[in-house]
Amino acid sequence: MGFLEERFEDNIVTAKLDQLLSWARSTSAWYFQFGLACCAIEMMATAASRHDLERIGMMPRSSPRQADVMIVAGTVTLKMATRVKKLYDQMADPKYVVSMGSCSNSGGPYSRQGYHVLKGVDQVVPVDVYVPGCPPRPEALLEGLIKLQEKIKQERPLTKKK
Amino acid sequence: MGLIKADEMTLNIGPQHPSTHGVLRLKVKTDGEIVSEITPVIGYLHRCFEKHCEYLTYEQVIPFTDRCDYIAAMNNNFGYVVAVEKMMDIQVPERVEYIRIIMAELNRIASHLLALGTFGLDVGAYTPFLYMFRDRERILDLFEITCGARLLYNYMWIGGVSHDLPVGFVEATYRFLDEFEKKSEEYHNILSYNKIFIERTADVGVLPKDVAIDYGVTGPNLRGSGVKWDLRKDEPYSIYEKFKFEVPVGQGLMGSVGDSWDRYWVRAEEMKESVKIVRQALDKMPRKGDVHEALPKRVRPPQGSIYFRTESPRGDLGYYIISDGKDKPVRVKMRSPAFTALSALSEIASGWMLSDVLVVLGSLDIVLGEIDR
Amino acid sequence: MNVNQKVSQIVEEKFPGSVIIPEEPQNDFIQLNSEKWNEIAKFLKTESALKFDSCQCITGVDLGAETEKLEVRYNFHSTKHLHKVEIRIATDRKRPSIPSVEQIWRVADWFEREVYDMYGIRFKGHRDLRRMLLPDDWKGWPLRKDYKTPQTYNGMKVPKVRKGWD
Amino acid sequence: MTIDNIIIWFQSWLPNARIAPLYVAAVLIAALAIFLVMAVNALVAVYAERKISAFMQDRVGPMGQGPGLHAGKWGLLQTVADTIKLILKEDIIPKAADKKLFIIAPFIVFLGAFIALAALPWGPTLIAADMNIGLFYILAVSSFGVIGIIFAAWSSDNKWSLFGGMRSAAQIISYEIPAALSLVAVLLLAGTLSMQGIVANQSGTVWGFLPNWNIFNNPFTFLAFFIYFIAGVAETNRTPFDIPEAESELVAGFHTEYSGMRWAFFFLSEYGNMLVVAGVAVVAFLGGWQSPIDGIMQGPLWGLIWFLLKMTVVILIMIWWRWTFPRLRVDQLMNVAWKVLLPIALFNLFGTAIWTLTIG
Repeated sequence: MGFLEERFEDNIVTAKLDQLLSWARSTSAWYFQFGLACCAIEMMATAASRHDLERIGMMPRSSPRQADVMIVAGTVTLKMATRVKKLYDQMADPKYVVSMGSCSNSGGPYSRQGYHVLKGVDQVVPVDVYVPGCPPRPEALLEGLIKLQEKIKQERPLTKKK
Repeated sequence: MGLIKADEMTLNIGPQHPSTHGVLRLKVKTDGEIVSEITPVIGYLHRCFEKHCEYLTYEQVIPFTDRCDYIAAMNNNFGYVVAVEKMMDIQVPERVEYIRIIMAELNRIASHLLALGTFGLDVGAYTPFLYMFRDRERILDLFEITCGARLLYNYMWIGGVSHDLPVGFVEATYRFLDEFEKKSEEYHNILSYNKIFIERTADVGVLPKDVAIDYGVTGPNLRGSGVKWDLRKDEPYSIYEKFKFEVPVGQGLMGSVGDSWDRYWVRAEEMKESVKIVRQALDKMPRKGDVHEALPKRVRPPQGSIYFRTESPRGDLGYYIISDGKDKPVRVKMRSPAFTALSALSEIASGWMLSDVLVVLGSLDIVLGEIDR
Repeated sequence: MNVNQKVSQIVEEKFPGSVIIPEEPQNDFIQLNSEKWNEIAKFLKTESALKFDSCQCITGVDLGAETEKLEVRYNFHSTKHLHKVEIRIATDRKRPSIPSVEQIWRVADWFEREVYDMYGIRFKGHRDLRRMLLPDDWKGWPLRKDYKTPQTYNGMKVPKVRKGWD
Repeated sequence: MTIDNIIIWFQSWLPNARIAPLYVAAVLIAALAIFLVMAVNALVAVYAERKISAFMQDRVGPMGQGPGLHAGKWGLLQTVADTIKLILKEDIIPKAADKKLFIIAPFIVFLGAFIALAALPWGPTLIAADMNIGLFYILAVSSFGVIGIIFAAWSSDNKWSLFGGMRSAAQIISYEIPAALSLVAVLLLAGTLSMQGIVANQSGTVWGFLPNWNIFNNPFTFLAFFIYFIAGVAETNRTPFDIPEAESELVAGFHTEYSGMRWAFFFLSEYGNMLVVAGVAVVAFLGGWQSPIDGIMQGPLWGLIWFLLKMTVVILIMIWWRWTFPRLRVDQLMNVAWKVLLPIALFNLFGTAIWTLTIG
């Protein structure tokens, strides 16, 4: 947590500051390049020229320390699951997770016999937004990310939690 | 170099790293910048493809082949359905054959575009990557109007294809090919003949002919080493014998034969050849015909086994299928070209600098979905 | 006479008793005894009439629990003579073991590791026989027909958690 | 407007005050101004870089789109949002890190760019400190940053960072030499180390029609400009010389472990360094605040405008390079510095000396 968060009583000043802060956070949600499988290609396509994630202020970072959003794009296997957790822990607060695609939502097509597939990344990290699809189209990912931005925008980071 | 021996440092590249093309881990021993030993650790994307196949009917396996090599899904479908058709002795209509070849070659272009783009990214050039993605999107559009999917198509069925070509597909493809030919010159200007790019890739990671064969390296990587071996020419499947095209091989234009630049170059040239094939196929394709004509009522190949390989954008893609006469295969094994290519990495990239290891890795064009399955 | 018949003849001449099922018109493979496999492999690669310099694929097969056999199938190809052959070697299910050809074809290194990973077949003479795709602490051989999916792995649930989706 | 001017101005208001507090106040004012310049530069340059790179790549760049979000028209407020977010982001200090070094490293890097800006002449009278050794001072302090980079790399206790730090040290020290040598050629012409003196020396015309900027003065300084520029880009760690942070090799290089505000300082100083390199290039070779056409559009305000314009052009070229070129390898980088740039720079120096003795 940052040094100012959840320290203040609810009043008009913090309400305004909260708005400013959540605006900034939602506008500049930098994402962590974390492509695992098929969905990674669609994530790259979303960031590339036609769809362009930078339109909504999202910039790729390859170090987890500097990222705000982790897009888990692809199948999380058991061998990988501990690394996903580790990378999530390495990210700085506030951090958000978008689970992209059926595989990371629930195991997807590999849920029946997948002895080595984690059935849902939410078993290891908390997920904010699930984007369904196998793989989700870039439009679907954009929709999911905008939903995440809406969620961030409703937060009141400075005010004390009741 | 090498006179002073310092302590070696073990460095883990990956599983999460910008240029491991997925979730590969390379355990490297470095002496300063020089890498003395590379141990690839794979399996971070092992999704139990072969186990699933034992529980699925033959048709249900097709979507799973898509997900193995997700960059060239059409080619993976192609190899599998042709193998099953061989087992069942199905003759598919001519129009279907043409449609399949058009799709496979378009997907080869798309796959090579992605391979070259990410290779550029490994060398540090960001812009060519986006240019190539831009053009790849246009191929995906063609696939999308045909079967509705952008990346994983499930398009080729045993005995046919899922949808006939939509109205306007042929014209749109012609238009794309015309524009693409101009674009490929642009890539050469921005990347292929860039002095820094040549400095970085020429003479780096040379893969000699005999080593390549010993390691089972196939496809553009083998051709980059100067071996003229292309299954489309040498063991033609489907109707590839009807088309005229060249098989580009590495000539060592910028360095020695079999270096990273040659592998890059072979891919760039292969895209042109694929354009030729698509053009011929569009010209000769029968305009009418039912693509579902030869779909079998039941897919129950006779008892026995088959090993059948096709030329995917990454090389010889083999399927070993064992049938016991029932509707589910006993065993489906995929012999993936990227698997063998990656096994050669430690041989050709040891002794180079850290930056070069990633360049060599990029030039091998691996897809982890296919390696780990 | 096709390639397989030629191969089985040559091999039978050189190593008597090693060919179990020779080439028959209805088959397209040669079943070999595992004993001298390493020498035969070397022979296949170097013999001038054969020259199988490219190992295409090594497939492990479980023929079912009732047969008590695991099988390894090799597909070879010659870039000199452009012919190919499939060789099958069966091994005991309880203590599966087959000589390694890793030092003959380098590509066999990873293929054999993968077969070991999936079926638990030990390749004698392999210099680096470790798990390949699965984690090192994984238990069991997943592609055997009698494999049971574990309930948990390192505290993570393996079977499907959500019901009612299919 | 130098610090001295500010002190004199203060003294006119407070004739009886002691000099020391006035001096401190004046320095603080100047420092604040420079900090503002740096911050604004970073805001604008980051935005420009993102937009320009987007346009080069058939994209649109930040547009401030989103759920009822307004990062301004065309995403003009994008970098503002980034800054606010970074300030209030969690500040992670890894457990294994060398805490003291880890904390001060970003500030040292920042300081390198920051104090170098003090000697840049923004206009005929606008300079924080017009030292008689201005150029020498800038050369000296701008290599200060490398110490911070090595601190950051070492203290992070991360192998990628260490690689980045070692590369950065080798690179910056190597490129200092050709850069300095090509600037010495300018000193031969100007005969002074003072920044204002160098600029003042470039008034008038040469060859009849060209402005008498050092770049046009003679063929040797023309070459020297390119050597300086290449070496300068290398000192700012930007593509094609971005090997210390090479994203596809070293994840994020020396700042892999930094997050939030500390990381923002690295970012700030990268753009500050660009400003310094561009500023020195403009002062030493492109006539500083001199108007391109002799005799018109001169004066303090015009001087500032010309200086900023020239600097913008140089920075744009840097951005253009970054999004066009692949990256060099570390040994090739050294080869370029020691085997190509250094001999040419030495020869150049010799040539300039002869030129000034005979023709000039």
